Amino acid sequence: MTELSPLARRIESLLFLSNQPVTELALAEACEVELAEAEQAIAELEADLAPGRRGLILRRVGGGLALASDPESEAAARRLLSRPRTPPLTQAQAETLAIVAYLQPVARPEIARIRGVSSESAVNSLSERGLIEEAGRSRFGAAIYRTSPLFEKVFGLDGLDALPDPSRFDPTPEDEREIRERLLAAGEQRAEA
Amino acid sequence: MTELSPLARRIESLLFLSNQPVTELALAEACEVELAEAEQAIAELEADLAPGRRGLILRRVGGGLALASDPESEAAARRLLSRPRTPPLTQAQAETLAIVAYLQPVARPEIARIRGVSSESAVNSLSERGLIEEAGRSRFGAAIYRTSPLFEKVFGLDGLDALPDPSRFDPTPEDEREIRERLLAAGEQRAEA
Amino acid sequence: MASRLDLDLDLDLDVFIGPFDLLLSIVLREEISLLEVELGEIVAMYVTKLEEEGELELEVATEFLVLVAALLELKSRLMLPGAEEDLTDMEPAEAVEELVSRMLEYRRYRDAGRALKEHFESQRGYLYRSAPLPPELRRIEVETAEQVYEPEQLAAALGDLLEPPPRPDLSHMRATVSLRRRLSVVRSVLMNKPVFDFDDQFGSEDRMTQAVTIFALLDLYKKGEAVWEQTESCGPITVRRVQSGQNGLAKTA
Repeated sequence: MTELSPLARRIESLLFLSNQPVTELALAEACEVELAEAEQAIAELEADLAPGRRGLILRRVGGGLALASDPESEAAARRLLSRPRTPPLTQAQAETLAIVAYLQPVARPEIARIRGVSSESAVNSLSERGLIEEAGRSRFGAAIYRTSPLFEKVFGLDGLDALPDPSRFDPTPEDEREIRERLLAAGEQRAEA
Repeated sequence: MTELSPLARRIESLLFLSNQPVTELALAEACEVELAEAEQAIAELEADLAPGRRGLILRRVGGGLALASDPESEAAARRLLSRPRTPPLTQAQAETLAIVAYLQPVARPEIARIRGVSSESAVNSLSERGLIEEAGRSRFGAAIYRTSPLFEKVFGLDGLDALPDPSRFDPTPEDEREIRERLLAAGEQRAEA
Repeated sequence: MASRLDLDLDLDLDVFIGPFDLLLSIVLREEISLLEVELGEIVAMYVTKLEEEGELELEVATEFLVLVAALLELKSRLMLPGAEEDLTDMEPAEAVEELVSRMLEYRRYRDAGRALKEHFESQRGYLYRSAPLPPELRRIEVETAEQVYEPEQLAAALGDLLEPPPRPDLSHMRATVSLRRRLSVVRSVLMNKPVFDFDDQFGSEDRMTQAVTIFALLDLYKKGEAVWEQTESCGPITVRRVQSGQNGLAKTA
């Protein structure tokens, strides 16, 4: 059985105690060591806490480091802690969250404009789940939203840069042509019929 | 580097997620294994998480198992996480603290009698903030309190003799015993009112 | 990605009877002015249709709503005074472009939403700890602690406690008068005076006591211990003891 270096041990302790992801710099400062030294210990810990080795996994989320439990323990954990599984996102919530994530900061009316429907209930439930938060008001008094640190944590994202490239979702020229054609052609065909 | 057995990993996950000590039986049930099997995995984990090996330690406390951070990390944890709060004392806390400061050592029921109301929450928060501490038990099993060294520091007192003289609130100078009696008499009237 | 705009909705509007997508293309070709179309009615019909079919395929519904929203926006622009110039000249092709770009924009976020949803599923198994800090870390350290509180506060708090609380003000409360006690008072008066005048005996008591005394007399009458009479309204009341075994009759005004 291996032993961790004293610095890696200390860092593991700090991550265990912290409820939020901690940056490497903050870890170095708390341990009163140089950043490079901390990074080395973090690398040691990261190898030791790689997926499939222990009950804990070292993850880089929300711009910092955090300990998480192995997903394989999820069912047992829910039995022990009688924690219900967080409900999946509804399609409306997912669309709204995508708009906020990619366009942030974004005002509520803009979300409604893009989705074509008032998105109040989706915005409210995302707010309640702590995934988005108000980031002020627009000139016209509309609430402006951005994603929260919790969003990055529960989506396992190491910062917003880790979101998938939005161009991935660009409609293809075929999609575009199809929509355009359908908009006009459908009616014309019927008119002829 | 060693790997933990799947069951030991699962148990490590569960202890990580739980805020309370967990019994071996509860762990076995959550993992859906026999108690003996769980005990074996716990022994494996206990050896792996023995003091001085990692940042976490497996401890047996309060009839169960719990993960704790290595005490050696306390100073670093304090630098990273602890934002000690010194909010203004509430009236209940100030009264309770005054009773303990002037009459110490003083039993919890006596504090309640003097204040005319149950003082549990004030005692607990002063205790949690480290301003008062238990100094044993009375003959009847009640906790006896005194002020802590931290109390003297945050009140800038050079010893308990430096407490301001309360006699100016009272026309006749009295000794401590008489003050105690007067306090109790006033407290009983408060409790009746 | 297959586009699914098969909106089979038959409309029955004032200005138009037929399928929705036909209306859409007619509007786009400006054969019917949007101003004449009740969009609210279309939405209501669409919802009714979904209910009848018992299926609410959100994906289709959302696309429909995006379309209606775009139509609404076009319509509201038409209704705005002054904005007309922009739109009266708008070629059908331009209106189509407007709709197409709106639908494409929506589609982008719909797909991004789907990706996020999948990603969310893949991350749900990772659980994080959320526990309060151990007590020793929640406290100030003695070595680094500085004065933050005034000792005077403690002396003042103790002084407050030395002060007995003011007697509660009971002036708003009526003294209670006990029926039982009045009964024994009347009985003891009757022991000494078999006949007495009520006012002579109780006239100096307060109204509440007098009222309860009357109740006591009623009780004594019921028990056959006393009778009382009042010969004129508001006149004197004479109370008389009844000898045991003797049934008295009360004469009341």
